[in-house]
Amino acid sequence: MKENILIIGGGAAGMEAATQLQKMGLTPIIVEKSEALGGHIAQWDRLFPAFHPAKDVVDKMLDQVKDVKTHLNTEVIDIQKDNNGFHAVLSNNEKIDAKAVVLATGFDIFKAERKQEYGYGIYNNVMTSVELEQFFRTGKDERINNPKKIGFVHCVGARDVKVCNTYCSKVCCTTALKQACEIKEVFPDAEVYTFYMDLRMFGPGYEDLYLKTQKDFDVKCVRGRVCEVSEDMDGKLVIKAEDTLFGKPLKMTLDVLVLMCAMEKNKSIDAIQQKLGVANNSDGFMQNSDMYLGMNSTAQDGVFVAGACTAPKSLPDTIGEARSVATQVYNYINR
Amino acid sequence: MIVEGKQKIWADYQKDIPDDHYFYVRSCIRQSFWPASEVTFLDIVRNKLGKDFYENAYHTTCGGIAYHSDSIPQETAMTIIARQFALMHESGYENYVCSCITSFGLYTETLETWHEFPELEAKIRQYLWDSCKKEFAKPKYLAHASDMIYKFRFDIAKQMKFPLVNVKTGKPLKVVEHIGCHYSKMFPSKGFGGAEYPHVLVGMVEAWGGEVIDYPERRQCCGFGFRQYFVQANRGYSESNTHKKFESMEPYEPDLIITNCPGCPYFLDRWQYVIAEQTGKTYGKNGYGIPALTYEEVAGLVMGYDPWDLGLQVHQVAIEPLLEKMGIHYDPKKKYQGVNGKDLGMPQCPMHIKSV
Amino acid sequence: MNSQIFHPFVLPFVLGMAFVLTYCLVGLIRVIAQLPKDDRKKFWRSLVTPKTAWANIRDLFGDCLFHVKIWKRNPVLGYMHSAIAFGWFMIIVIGHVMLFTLKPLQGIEVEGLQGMFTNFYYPIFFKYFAEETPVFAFLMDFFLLMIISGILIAVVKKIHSKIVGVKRVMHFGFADSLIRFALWTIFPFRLIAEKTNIMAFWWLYSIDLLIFMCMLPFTRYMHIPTEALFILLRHAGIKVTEPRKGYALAELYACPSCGLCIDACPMSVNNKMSGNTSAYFMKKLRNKDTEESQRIAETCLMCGKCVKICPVSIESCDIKFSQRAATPYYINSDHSYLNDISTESEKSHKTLYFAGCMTQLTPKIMRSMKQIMEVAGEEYQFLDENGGICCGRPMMLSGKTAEAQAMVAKNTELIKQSGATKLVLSCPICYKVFKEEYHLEGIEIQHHTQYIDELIKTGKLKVNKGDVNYVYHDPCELGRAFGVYDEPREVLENVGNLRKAKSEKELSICCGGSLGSFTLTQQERDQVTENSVNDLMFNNPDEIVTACPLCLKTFARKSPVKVKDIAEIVAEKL
Amino acid sequence: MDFGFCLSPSSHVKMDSIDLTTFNRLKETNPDVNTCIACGSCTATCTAGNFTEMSFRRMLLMLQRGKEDEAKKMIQRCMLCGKCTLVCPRGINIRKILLDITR
Repeated sequence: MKENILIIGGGAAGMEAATQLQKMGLTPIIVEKSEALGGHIAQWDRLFPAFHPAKDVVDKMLDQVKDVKTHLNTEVIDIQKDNNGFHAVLSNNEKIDAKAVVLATGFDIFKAERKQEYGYGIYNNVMTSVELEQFFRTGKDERINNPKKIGFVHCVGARDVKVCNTYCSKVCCTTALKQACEIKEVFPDAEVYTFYMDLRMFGPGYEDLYLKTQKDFDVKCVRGRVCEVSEDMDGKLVIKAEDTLFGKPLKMTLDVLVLMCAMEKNKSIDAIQQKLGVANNSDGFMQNSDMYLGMNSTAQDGVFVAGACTAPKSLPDTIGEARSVATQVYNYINR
Repeated sequence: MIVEGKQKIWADYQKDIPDDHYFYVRSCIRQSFWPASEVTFLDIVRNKLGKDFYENAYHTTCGGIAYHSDSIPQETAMTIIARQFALMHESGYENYVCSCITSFGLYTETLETWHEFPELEAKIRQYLWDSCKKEFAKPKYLAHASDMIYKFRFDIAKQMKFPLVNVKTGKPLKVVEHIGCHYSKMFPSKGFGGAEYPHVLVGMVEAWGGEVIDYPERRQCCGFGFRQYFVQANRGYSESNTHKKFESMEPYEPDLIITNCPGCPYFLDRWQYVIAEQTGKTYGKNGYGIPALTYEEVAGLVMGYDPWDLGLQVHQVAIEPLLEKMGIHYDPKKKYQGVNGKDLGMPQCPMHIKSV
Repeated sequence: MNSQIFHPFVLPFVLGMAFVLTYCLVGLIRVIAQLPKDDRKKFWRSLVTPKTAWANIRDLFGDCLFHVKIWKRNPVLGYMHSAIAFGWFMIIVIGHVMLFTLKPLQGIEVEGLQGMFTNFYYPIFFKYFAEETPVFAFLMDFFLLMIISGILIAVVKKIHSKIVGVKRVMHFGFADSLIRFALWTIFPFRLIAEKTNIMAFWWLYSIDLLIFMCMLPFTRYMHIPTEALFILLRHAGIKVTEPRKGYALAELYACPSCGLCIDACPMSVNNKMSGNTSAYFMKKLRNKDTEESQRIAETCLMCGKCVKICPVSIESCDIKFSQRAATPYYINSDHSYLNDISTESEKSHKTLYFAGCMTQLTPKIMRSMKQIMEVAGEEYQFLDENGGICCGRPMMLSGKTAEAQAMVAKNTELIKQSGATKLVLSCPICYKVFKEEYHLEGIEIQHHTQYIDELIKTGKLKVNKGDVNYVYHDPCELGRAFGVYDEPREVLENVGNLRKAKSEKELSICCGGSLGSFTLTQQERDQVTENSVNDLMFNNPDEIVTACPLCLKTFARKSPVKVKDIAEIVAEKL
Repeated sequence: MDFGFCLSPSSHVKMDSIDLTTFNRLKETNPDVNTCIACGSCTATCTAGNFTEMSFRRMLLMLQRGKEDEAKKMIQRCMLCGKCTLVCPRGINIRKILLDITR
């Protein structure tokens, strides 16, 4: 039993699924469009809630998939299904026959420019959470030079009909608090504000992180969404928000504003997804067959989904799904 | 400030406007506050740019003011608008250009509403027929007069006599651009440059050699806001809005303010006088205010029209310092002369803000 | 026998004695001068009033010499103290008796000043100057040995306090160790001197006395003279006004720093917190360490146990109150809004029930009380069923008695206009303040424990006895404050079996939730609670019963068994 | 000149210019002031709040928004009964803080 399983996407979900499938004696083949495995998580510095270095996790995962057949810088350009399974054509002109397909295509980061009022790409000192994470990794970002006041805006591109994303992106709250603490670690004298609508500390140890953020790091959490950003004469940012708990609008000057950008469905897979006949749900993510019992299966026999391609997910969620999709595939092959 | 960022947005918010043959409707506020502006506009587009702008003698208000101060229902306003469209249709035009921002907003709102609720459009057709036996056709293109100047800004630049440059220093004039809220804040896609970083006025200023300043309260409303102004007790609220804007732009030392809504220049001009009377504070240099002009007036100035023909003397804030900066020659004696040199007499001078 | 009347070695003693006498005299005048005018009058009057005068004499002997209170609590320590104190006292007395009986016989008569001078030291060094008769000699040696036996115990206590049943002792500085050493050696030296008559020992004996008396004012041994004054002031019925003035000052110096309160204090669950106990508070305040004494004053749970067990009956809580009152808060309370509350109420009833703020957080107590009163067929009015006004005690606990008056006044008004003749309270905190600070003439104030007990005794309430084993926790403000120990226990006997806690009644341990403390953190409070719960669980009861909503909430956090209010228990058994 | 109307002050809290000395001092002695999650339990149970607008969580905010006088005015209503401290889910020692604010 050496059936091929085509895994599209070499991020956390793809790698973990491949690892498990290989252990089950199947032959996973990863097709990754970028030049390296690891996905978004490989770009991350530390993980919430315990500030665990992301590299540790990624390296372990990479090590597990070192013998898995992998196509980098490659995309699936065509895929057909017949009685013998799936026949995919890759951008490197290779052809792959597989018994099942796992879509682990993950997510895209919301384009912050779309929230024009925040002035991303227009005001120098507005940056995204992803760029801040880069700063933590490299220690370099011309926007950050010993800031005295830093603000975080939650739900940028999430819970917002104006950008047609009504869903909660799940991980941004915790990420914001994690990054707020990290900023305080780098600049202890800086004042750090987070502007939140609700703080959704959904996981184990997350609420503790919240408490730590308030008590040990003296981060000021303001309930209220930043509504407009402008630049003053010295290029500092002037922001307006309402402190909804106090019932009054606020105005303050910041040195840096960090936008907690939401997860959006990775659209680069849409064409293939259509060929496979996998629909999207109302949030624009992939539609799995059942929210509870069929979270890894789709309307299409033999096509499976795992990770953030179906909804915003944290790393533990994703790994959990990757493992469960492996079981699903295994059972499908041996049905 | 990253200019490329703005340019990207400006590129995203463009609308195509036909090159000629427009049906022009006036603005209640503009023709009563700045009568010269519309005259100048028509003179520029017709005689300087040789475009066909048709005015129908029977056109009326759009009903916007009544509508926004809740004295008529939306259907009434829509019927009035339908009649305007009918006039355009009868006159054989399909490009509708209005001089008023309130109207522009209301026309846009109406067309969008009809688009979403065709049954309402049908209802209005019926109303129009019942009331004045007319039938209308929706305009193919709807534009605001400032869109026209924006579209022809480079042609105007070609005929420019006095660019927006300080002749003494040779530096570009610092200009505050202020769009009317109803230009694009309701329907960003309907205005050049959208709502956050509107380009319609920026385009003119830059084409004519000026430099636009971006100050924190640029989004703030001029303070008109209908209800806030019409009820005397609420005027303090209107004034406070304006005050907030001036406090925010003051440090940038702007030379003038350009606007595309007829109401904004009025409030940005008159409230400077009131603030000065109440607090003694003026925002221009040595006791003067900051001139708040309509885009037609600015266009007229750069094209070399006589300031007094442009009606700049009806501004509360003295215009002379700006004229001197731009090197425009003017005859102080003519400032208060009416047609055929009739002396209208010089108005009383305010306490705190210089008017000459 | 040296037939001379003077030897230089008496000089150290004479100097020391002169010094300590002057010091005490000045101190005495200072304290009395600092007393408020009325208190001073009271004081003088008490000295001549037979009743107080007798009490004075009784306690001066009982407490200062025989240390009855310590005997009661710990015979070994009791013996230690009384051996030294009484023994010493007797030696001095006998010394003087001999001075006036034997000296003339031996024809050593000195007249005038010189005579007074000689009489001043003669009894102290009698044996050096004159011959004792066998009887006296025996008595002297007897008491001397008595003292030395006491000192031996002291030495043992110092080396290993557990042997004499003391867990924690205070830690003292060099001065105290030095004077202690002097005290310990005085009498052995004297004994040796008397028996061997070696000059060096007479010198050592005298010098020891000098050291002891010169250091006395600056060490805890000052409590020996001060206690006498304190007893007189206490019997005069004087109360503390300022933390370091007058009566309080006398109390400060009367505190022997024996450290008995350290073991008693509910906070002594660990060494860090045992620094919050009264002994240290008194010491810090004595040494004018305002910051620290303020800290302790605000940390104290005000459970009053230290006062109850204090062998000198020092009211340290009162001093802590005055210390709290002395701190500058600027709340400037404004409770004028209370005036707007209407005092309209439906027809008046005999019984008025006031649940209190804390009880508002434990609705089951209110429910049970209503049930009980209805079953008992009582006509009652529920004063604060829809929320009431705070009784004022918590505010007073912050030392702000004046600020609490608005609440006291409004509650008084509400209660009086209700026309009730009995006020029943569920919260001991309220009970204490209603009893002490309110003027509710003609209205009987009862805590619900007493009320229920009465209902049962008068047969108005029939309860059936179950076989649950209860242990009862005495709330500080009900037990220690008012001695309400028996009523709750009798009630519980009626409904189930009563098990004993390890420490009960006036020794019961605060639950840790007390509003008395302002600064204890939740973690620290939890430690107190755990300790108190363990003490209650001593005889493995099925349920812990208390009579205070605050104790109830506090224990509920930590108790391994159900915690209930006595009212609940009774309601269950109706 | 009287126009029959006048400038009204901005309702914005100007975070750049507010004075936080009291709150910062408070924070040193009571780090848990930061941990309030504005659940409002304190306000809901407040004995004084039954008759007045007394609200501890709001008072903490006032201090953080430079409205110290309003905050101190509000404390005057407090009876120090301690119910707030008993109900606070974050275990904030509210009674101590109330006293410390005015110390």
